[in-house]
Amino acid sequence: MKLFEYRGKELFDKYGIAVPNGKLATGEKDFSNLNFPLVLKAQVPIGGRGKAGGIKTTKNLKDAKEKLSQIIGLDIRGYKVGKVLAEEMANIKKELYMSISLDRSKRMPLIMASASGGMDIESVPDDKIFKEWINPLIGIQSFNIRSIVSRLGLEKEETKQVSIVLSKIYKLFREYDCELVEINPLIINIEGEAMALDSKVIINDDAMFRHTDVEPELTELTPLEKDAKEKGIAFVQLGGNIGVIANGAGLTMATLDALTHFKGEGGVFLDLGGTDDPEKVKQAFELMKKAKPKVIFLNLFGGITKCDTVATGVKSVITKEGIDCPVITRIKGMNEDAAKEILKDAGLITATTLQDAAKRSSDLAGGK
Amino acid sequence: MKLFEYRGKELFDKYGIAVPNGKLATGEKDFSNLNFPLVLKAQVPIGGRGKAGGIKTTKNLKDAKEKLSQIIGLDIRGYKVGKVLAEEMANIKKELYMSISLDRSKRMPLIMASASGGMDIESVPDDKIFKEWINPLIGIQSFNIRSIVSRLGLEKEETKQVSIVLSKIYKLFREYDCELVEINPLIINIEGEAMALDSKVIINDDAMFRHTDVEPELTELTPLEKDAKEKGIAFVQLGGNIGVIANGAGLTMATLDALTHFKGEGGVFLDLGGTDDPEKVKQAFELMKKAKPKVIFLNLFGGITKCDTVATGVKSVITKEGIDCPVITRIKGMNEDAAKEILKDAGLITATTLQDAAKRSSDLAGGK
Amino acid sequence: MAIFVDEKNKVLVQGATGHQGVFHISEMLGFGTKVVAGVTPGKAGQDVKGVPIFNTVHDGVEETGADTSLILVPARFAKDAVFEALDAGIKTVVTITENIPFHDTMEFVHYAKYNDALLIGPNCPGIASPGKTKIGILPGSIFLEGNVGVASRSGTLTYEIVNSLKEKDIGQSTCVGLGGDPIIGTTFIDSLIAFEEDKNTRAVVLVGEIGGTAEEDAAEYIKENISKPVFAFIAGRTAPPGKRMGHAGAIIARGKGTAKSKIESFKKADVKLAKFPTDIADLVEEFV
Amino acid sequence: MAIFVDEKNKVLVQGATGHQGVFHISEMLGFGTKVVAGVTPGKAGQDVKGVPIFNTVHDGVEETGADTSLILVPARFAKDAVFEALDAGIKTVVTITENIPFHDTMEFVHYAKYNDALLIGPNCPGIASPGKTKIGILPGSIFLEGNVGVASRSGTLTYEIVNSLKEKDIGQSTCVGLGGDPIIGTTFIDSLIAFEEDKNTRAVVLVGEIGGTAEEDAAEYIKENISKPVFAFIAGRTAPPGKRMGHAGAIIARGKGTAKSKIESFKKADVKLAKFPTDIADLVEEFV
Repeated sequence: MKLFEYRGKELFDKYGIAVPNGKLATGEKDFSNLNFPLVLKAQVPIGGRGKAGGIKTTKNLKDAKEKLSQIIGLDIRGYKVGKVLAEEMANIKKELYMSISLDRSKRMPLIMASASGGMDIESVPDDKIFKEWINPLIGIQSFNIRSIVSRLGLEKEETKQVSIVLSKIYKLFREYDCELVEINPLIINIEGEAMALDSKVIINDDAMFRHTDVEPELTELTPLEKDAKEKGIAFVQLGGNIGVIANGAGLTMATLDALTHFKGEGGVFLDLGGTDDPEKVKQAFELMKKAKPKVIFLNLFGGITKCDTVATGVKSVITKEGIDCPVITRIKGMNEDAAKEILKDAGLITATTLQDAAKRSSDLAGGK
Repeated sequence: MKLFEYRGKELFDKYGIAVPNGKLATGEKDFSNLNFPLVLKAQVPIGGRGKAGGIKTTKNLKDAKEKLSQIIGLDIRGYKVGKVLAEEMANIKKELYMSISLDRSKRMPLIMASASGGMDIESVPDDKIFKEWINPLIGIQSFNIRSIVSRLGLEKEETKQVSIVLSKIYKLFREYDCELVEINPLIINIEGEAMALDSKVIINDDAMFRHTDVEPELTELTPLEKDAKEKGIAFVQLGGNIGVIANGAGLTMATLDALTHFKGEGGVFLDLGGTDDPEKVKQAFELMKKAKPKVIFLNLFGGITKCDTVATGVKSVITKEGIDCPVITRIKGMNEDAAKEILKDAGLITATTLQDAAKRSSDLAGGK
Repeated sequence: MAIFVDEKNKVLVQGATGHQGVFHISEMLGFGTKVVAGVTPGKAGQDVKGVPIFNTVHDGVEETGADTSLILVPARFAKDAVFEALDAGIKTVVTITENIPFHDTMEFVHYAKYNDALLIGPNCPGIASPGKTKIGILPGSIFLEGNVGVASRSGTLTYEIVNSLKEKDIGQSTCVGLGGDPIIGTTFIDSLIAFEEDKNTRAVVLVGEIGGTAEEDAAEYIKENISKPVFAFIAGRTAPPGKRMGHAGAIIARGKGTAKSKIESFKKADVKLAKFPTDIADLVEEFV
Repeated sequence: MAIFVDEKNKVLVQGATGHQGVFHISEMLGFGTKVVAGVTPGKAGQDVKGVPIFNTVHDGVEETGADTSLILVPARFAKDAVFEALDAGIKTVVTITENIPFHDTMEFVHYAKYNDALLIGPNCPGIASPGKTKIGILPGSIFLEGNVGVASRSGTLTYEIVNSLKEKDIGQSTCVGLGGDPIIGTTFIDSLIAFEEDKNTRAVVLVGEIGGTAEEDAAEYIKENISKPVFAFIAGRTAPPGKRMGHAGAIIARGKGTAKSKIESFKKADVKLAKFPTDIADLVEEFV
């Protein structure tokens, strides 16, 4: 779960990492107790908000009110701005970059730091990014911190400050089951204090059960995706008009891939998982219908799951609830023949192979 | 460092392990806020205080005052009672034993638990003690707790209580660098609550630098041993009358052993370590003199340390400060001949072999 | 021969008495797997399909000599279960459980290394060496004993591919379900090393998907070290960045983990790529 | 031949620029040890007796190919230093430092196991394979190349014993200072296994002392597994219970760790025991 900047900063504050004095602003009174100049920052779960007009500096209350109203409601790459963080402007002496993410290959947390803060880290040349891997069995050690911080070209007191920040963000990273904690920029202000001017914190969805203090904000999901998530169904909305239901994440992806081969475009990824529970099948079809695909492509491989059981569930949903778009089915595996009969009986189109099904779905969706 | 029972219980309290309501008592007013009946317990760093009259129960204030005065000043196996812990008497339903110590062979913490609490654990048969080892890389896990607590024959709620205590004492054991945390007995009182009626906590001396909140109480050391410890000298007082100074713990022990072969008895173990610093040599001799041995046996092997440098230090101490007992020396290793000359010159007896020196020391100490 | 597991593995099931446990113990027994013990705390003395249940893995190992554990417990208890298995001396741990917090997985992956144990999964269907053993939830009916090794990050997709191999009478030496999580124990490279050494394996099929760089790492490894032919299918060519595609590990993050990058890497390593999952069997058939 | 270390070990010294570091780098170089790097944070670019100093072990390993580290840092930094060495890929770590909290030692002993690394010490004088290398603070002058292996929990006592061997022209294959702490990396048993395998070792001398059950464990092992003659000396026959006799590990606690128990165990394993440390050489001479 991606946290808004202000939520990430609340966690920073909890761990004793300095952040600028600030608060969420929706109106005039929210600027009280803050000293101008201020920075107004749109709270959206993606980057590039500066260019999109989502960050503005302001020197007085009148100006602040005006700029706030400009930012609120702004559409930034598809996200409508609902929350704006107003913060006191920091006096920057140095800008650094620091993050902890997951190195999947090494299976360890990876610390990255750079003296080139404030820029998109992808645009910083590799030799200016310093890396340190942390073995999860022993956690972060003094030598890790020394090794990475000593390369940032800092003065002694700055080194000390940044070292403390690093040990604190590692603690946060581990204790909150984070996928990513990024501070860009981590500044040294003219008072010599290390301070996080931005925050990017992503908490591992699978670990949310032990972080009940973090209120879920599924900001990056569509309303249907949120709905699916609550039902425990893997459901992703895509750009196209063909809704794919398959069992297993890999098979569902492969089905979407097959469509493109025939110039079809997937509109929904829906992984039924290992279930043949009629209730789950029903929920899946309901979600799919709400996404309004032009064609539904149902691709099943029956391994442990029996094809005919799933088919019976599908038939029952279709006959009871009706369906207003063609459903192409491709069934393989245990009891496939019985399943095909049941689906044919329910009025669905049964294809012979994956390619055949993908072609027919694509053709139908393309209006051919 | 061995903590007094009441100090261990302060730590238990800090970690949320229930202990009886109590306080240190030296006079009448110390019984206020406590409900009779009370148990008065002499605070000494050894076991067997019950048999020695160091534990008494009391039902009223008058009786308590009287019994307190009986306990204070009592001599329990060489330790004069200075502190008495007065505690409210618990209503015991079950008595358990639980400890975490160090398994040197497995190099892991070892949890031991038994349903036979309140007894000396050495007298409990092996098949009634349950053991569980904790890998220090991952610390205590639920399965460890489940495995050991489920064998204690407890009811469901008791199991839960004891499980929590175990996870807490492990935390204490690790965070306070303990050699031992023992609760005997750990009781279930009639209210169904798990409670520590006794505490035995030993903190690793080498880790005291990170536990500055624990005030040192070197209760098990003699005054001279305390003095030596502050000076960083390995010094142990023994029963005999020959003071041994050697370099290296193993060599010092071996020297003491050699004495017994000739019916001599070691009175002091003093390990000079790897030093040839004249100041350290001086301190060592001063300590040794205070222990008033009948004979001093100086046994040196010069490896990295040069024998003549140490000998020069010894000579300087002896000539400046004087010495009022015979000093037998046995010198071996680098520059031994020069060293022997220097020591002979200082009026010390130089023996040829370890056996010769041990025999001469023993003979002299025995009055022969 | 086979890799990682064979008829000698003595399997203990953690989470044995639940619905899934009972069903799969039965399925595995039917496949010929030596299932010797089950563990569910508090249920010692019971049995599942004749397999004795113990309170702890330690007890199960002591009584039955189990050397392999199949983890079927819920996600929040999985770390404890894997730790318990490893501490009890289990040397092969197959973790089926999905949705385990990856920080937990990181810890037990490294703890498995400390114990010199083989860890397969998590979030995987298990492993099968046809004709010898099946440890996990893979359908027994799709397999055929033979000479093709399969390692896959996906479940049903693997069944589909293995089934299509079988339909062409191409048998398998071992099929390893590596798991769909970002952090897994046994990787493509581990499997490739074992398949390269295994005399009975003549070709290897890798089933990859978006997310991470496991396929890229494997491609690099293949270039230098693998002499046997390798075939691959990559799922997720049309997946958008930033979306978790069913599997926790199937996500294109910060420009990394695209199917394009994986396909190109494999091409450079002379790995033959299939367009459709069902094509793999055709490619392998040509070779065989 | 020798055990654990020989002329091929490339040694890096952690804590290289302190008094002890400079002295022992010089001593080791004099003995013929390949000292290739030193580490002291903030002192990269300096050198000690011609040995280049680096800020981190990682840098030192990368630049010099060091595979062995000698730890001379103060006790409170020792855990960090050992972790750093292991993470940098060092495979042999010799820890001289005394007074390390044993909880720290427990962690790095197990972390060394995770890294398949050999850990000698802590609180030990190091290890020497005469004629080949010396890694530690043992005096170089006492050794003679030969066929007796020595493993010892004590420092000076070992020098005394090795010296008396030399005086009788009995050389040593390797002398391992195991360390006087309650928790140590390499044990008597580890040393015995290696000496048994080493073709150049004809007899083994063990120098034990009170505390723990390392000698008892070794005796059990010897009975079943060691064919070469073993000689032993145990220090502390007259030590009282409950007192730490210089070494943190030399303490009789709760009735365990008495010299009597160790001596009896060794006797049962047909290990020849010396009364005085200087007697060992006589016993070995009889055998040779």
